[in-house]
Amino acid sequence: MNPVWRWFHQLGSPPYFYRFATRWMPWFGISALLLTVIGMYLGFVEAPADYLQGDSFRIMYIHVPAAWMSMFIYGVMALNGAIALIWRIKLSELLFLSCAPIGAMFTAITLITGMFWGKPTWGAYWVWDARLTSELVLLFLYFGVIGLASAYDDLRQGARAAAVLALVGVVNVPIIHFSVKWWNTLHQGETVRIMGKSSIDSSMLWPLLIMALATKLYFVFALLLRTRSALAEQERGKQWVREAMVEAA
Amino acid sequence: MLQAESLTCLRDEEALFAPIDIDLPPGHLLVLEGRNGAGKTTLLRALLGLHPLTAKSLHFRGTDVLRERHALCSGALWLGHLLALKGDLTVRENLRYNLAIGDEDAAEDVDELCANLGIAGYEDTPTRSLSAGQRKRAALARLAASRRPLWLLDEPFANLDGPGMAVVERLLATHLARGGSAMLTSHGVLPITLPATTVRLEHAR
Amino acid sequence: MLQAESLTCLRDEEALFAPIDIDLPPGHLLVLEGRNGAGKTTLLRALLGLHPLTAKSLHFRGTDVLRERHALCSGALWLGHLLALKGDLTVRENLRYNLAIGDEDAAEDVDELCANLGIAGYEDTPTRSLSAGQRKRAALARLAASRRPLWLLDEPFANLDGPGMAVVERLLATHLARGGSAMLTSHGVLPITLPATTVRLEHAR
Amino acid sequence: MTALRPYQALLARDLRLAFRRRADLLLPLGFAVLVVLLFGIALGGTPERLAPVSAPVIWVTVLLAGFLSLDGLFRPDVDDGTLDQWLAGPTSIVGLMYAKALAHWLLYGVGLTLSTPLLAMLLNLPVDLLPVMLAALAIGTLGATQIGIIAAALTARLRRSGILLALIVMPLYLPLLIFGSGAVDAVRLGESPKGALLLLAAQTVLLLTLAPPAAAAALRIGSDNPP
Amino acid sequence: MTALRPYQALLARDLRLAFRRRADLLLPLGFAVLVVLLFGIALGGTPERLAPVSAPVIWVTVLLAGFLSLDGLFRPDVDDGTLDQWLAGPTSIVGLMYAKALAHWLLYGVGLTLSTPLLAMLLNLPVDLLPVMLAALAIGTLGATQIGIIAAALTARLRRSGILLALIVMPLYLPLLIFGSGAVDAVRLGESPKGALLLLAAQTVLLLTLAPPAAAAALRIGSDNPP
Ligand code: HEM
Ligand SMILES: Nc1ncnc2c1ncn2[C@@H]1O[C@H](COP(=O)(O)OP(=O)(O)OP(=O)(O)O)[C@@H](O)[C@H]1O
Ligand SMILES: Nc1ncnc2c1ncn2[C@@H]1O[C@H](COP(=O)(O)OP(=O)(O)OP(=O)(O)O)[C@@H](O)[C@H]1O
Ligand SMILES: [Mg+2]
Ligand SMILES: [Mg+2]
Repeated sequence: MNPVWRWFHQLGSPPYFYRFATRWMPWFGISALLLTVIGMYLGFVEAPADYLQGDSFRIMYIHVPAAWMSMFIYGVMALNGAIALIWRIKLSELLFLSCAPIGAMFTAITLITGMFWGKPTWGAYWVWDARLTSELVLLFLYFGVIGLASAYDDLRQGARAAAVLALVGVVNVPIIHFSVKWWNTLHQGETVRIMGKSSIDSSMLWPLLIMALATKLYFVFALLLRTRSALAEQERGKQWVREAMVEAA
Repeated sequence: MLQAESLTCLRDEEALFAPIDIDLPPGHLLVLEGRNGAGKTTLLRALLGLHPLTAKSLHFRGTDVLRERHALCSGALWLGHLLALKGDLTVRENLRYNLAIGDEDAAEDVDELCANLGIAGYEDTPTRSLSAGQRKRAALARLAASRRPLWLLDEPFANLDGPGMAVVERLLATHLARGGSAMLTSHGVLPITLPATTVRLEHAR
Repeated sequence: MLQAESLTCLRDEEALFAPIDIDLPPGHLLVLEGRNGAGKTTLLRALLGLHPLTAKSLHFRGTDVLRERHALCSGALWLGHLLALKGDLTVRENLRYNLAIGDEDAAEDVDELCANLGIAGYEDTPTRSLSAGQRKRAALARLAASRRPLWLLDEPFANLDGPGMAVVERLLATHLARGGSAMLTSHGVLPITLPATTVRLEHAR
Repeated sequence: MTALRPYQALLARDLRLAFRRRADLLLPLGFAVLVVLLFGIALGGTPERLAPVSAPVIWVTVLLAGFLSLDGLFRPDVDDGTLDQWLAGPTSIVGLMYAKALAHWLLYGVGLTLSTPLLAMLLNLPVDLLPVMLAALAIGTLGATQIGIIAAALTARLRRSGILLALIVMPLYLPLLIFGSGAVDAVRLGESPKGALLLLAAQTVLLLTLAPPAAAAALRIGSDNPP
Repeated sequence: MTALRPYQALLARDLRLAFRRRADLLLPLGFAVLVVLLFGIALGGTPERLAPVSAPVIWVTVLLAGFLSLDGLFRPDVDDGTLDQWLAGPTSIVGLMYAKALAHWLLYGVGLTLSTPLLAMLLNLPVDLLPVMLAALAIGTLGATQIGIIAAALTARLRRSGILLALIVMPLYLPLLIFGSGAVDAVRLGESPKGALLLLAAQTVLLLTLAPPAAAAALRIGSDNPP
């Protein structure tokens, strides 16, 4: 077997994943924290004030990375959902379930920071513009996934039911991203580009990219943390969990 | 018809009863026994893929059911605690629908089926307005039309009166004579005289 | 306890069965017989006012039930085909609620009731996750706590296994010995040995 | 207070059934936010366009969310034989109806009223209208519960009654809606909302005395016991 | 066409069950009229105030009326054991889902679309907007049925799922609503509704291919048979 595949197969086994998560979790956590501190400092102290918006633009350093994460996590969640549905891998079910609350949190942060940013720029906390609405829909999709999963008595059945919903909801993600292009909206158009030139000054761009990396690392940290404890909870009767507990104590 | 080795059902990942072996040749009747909550209903459902089960081997007419979970679904007719009758529809409409959805012989005469089951005259009554025993008979009428080789019947005698039980016995006898097999659950003394093998479900430990 | 003359039930304004006479003194057991659809269930419901009935006279402990329809409701405990259990609540919660709403003795110990009925260990299981027979036992646990003089039981033995039937028999025996009476419907051979009068419901014409 | 024991038991059971699935308690709020969202987007969404219709939209949303819970009020009790047991038992059905109504209002009326500030924000309702809105909703939902309990009792034995239920309930909701939005409108126009609120309260009191007995009578229909 | 026999039988059964209570067929219309009336009254009722919001109100009303019917889509089949028989039988569940969806659309989508002129009249919708409204609704309700069938399948085995159902359905309805009212708005602004209608149709086609298999997979959850 190809070594990459073998690694994936190993990772799918609960004891291996548990050990993997225990070993790597702290690293992700610590580097996320460090990068956040650096990004915050650069963004909130070093970067120059915007000539139009003054200091309120600094909300961007939270708003934009959170917005990216809200969509990214949905993608990761849907992918795990698909794996859980097709191959019925227990670990993917747990990963899927662990994604939802983290994603919901980033979505909520996006909405809240956006609302506080909207008051000075648009004069209202909320407008029914396409991007804002589709982001709110994303929050409800996360809630739907969490609600549906917890409505089932059986954890695994709940996970699979929620996975169907998550997959159906995937269409919303491109809608969020392209909404500024498809409809003329109040919301900012595409500013940061991976290909081509970004329409933002690099002194403002760097802290943003650092924060984006920090949130990614935090996501991996939170995902490992949640999945690890869910795994221990689900397999609590098993031999390897007892061994791991003894080891930890 | 149905062979199983070390078969047991799982609830919350635990075996529900001590593993059993089943060997049910064509033309034979198997009775599942066990106290309330032993797992009889769960076993029938598990065979049809409605519950998880484990077994060393499980074969239905030569097909490995553990590999092809669907094999039993088209070869077995199952009647559970719930009768799957629509109260708003008449006996005739319910039967027609049940035969069509189960892909049974379309030519069957519903009046004859009802007469067989002793509910002649109720063909055009909504099943909501039937007594418990009459409703059971309406559900059992599917058996008389079925050409599927294996019958899985969960407490087929519950709610039936004496003549009703005799009707079910007659249906079973015809089915077995045709080379079909049946597996049924029942409590106490079996109210029929057909020869049968008994399998008892015992506590897992 | 219960006396009736020329009693019959009405469905669509027609008598369901030939009028019967009932004389059920305290301490006695009465078994209602009749084919499927004879009207047994309807009769029990009609006594409680859930269906129309006619009778020359109908008395419960001296009260004329035809005048005071409500008299039987506080003196009789009825268990029908439907068990009135909430699947989302545990056996304990269901029982507590049932005792309170029926204004039965509040002091009863639920654990003891469950042990009596052979479902010890399931007190804190939601009734949704019980087997058919276990659910029946949970419903029957009300009997063990009840101080009402008349029991009306519709097929109390359905779905129960041998030991379960024995439990019901014991409950009935205690109840009768205390001067209570009971009326029950059943099919085929009665699986108990208590002495009983039988009333058979026959076609109205 | 042993005389109250059966009614307490029913109240406790209904609350317990609701709390058994904790998520359900937040769901009416979720529904309300969603309907508001549908309207927000459908109406085009600029604050100027939304503000004048926000109070009525909130009222309709709250009534709809409460309405959706009605189907579950008696249907499960009919299906599992609980209702027959009530009718065949010694306990007063009117008393049971009061317990049912109280449980329903506690679960839906109170919860929805408390969630109004959020809905108001989403719809750009002027902040000074919020207090009168809250007062009107607290009274109005109590009345709406009573209407609901009659309608649910009338349709309890019918299959698929969802829309019939709507047909019965909506016209009865109208007076509540009129005085309820009336009170808010009054404040917007700088008048006193007292008159409208008093009329709303009077209706609710009337409903409180009439509805549970009416619901009890409705449940008895189809059974032979006189009410 | 014996291969289609099971699916025809299910379609016929669902239609027959609906027609058994003829009044039920008129009830969605009754509900829609009532919601429109509630809004009419809550919004104050002058034609000038109503006309601009009439199209969105009609859309929301139609979606709500369809939504209310979803709880009855699989619940009865779960309760009486019909669903278990499907899962234990030889017939393709995906095929059964197509039959279910078709029956639901015929009963609700078509009926509600045909009743739109009445709703439009009540809300003073400009007459020249009616044709595009009808076209958009006919397409949109077909899509909405598909969304509904997934959500109903996901919640079929849950108790008291009403509001969870709403939480699942409403966000998925939004794109339909956006393009649906978008088409009407386009005509009002003198533009061509073609783009919006095409996007609406594209969504519906996508849903038609995805939803029945997704619903079948959802129903299989809890059973051990792979989808
Ligand atoms: C509640 C209100 C808001 C919500 C829900 C929201 C949502 C989002 C989302 C989902 C994204 C990511 C889009 C993507 O990458 O495809 C985003 C990006 C962004 N948002 Fe907001 N936003 C809100 C308010 C605001 C406000 C008021 C501003 C400032 C005027 C703003 C400025 C930005 C910027 C500059 C980006 C980065 C755009 C890019 O590079 O693609 N947002 N927002
Ligand atoms: N809801 C109803 N509406 C109309 N007729 C009914 C209804 N329920 C039962 N019947 C009819 O009334 C008659 C008596 O029914 P009942 O349920 O009392 O019979 P039973 O003696 O209890 O039968 P079983 O042994 O099958 O339980 C039957 O012929 C039945 O068809
Ligand atoms: N839905 C469920 N969820 C969890 N556990 C269940 C569920 N249904 C049944 N059980 C449990 O599984 C066991 C077996 O139940 P099953 O219904 O198979 O018993 P049975 O042999 O058919 O009993 P009976 O004779 O009472 O019908 C029981 O102990 C029961 O408590
Ligand atoms: Mg069983
Ligand atoms: Mg009966």
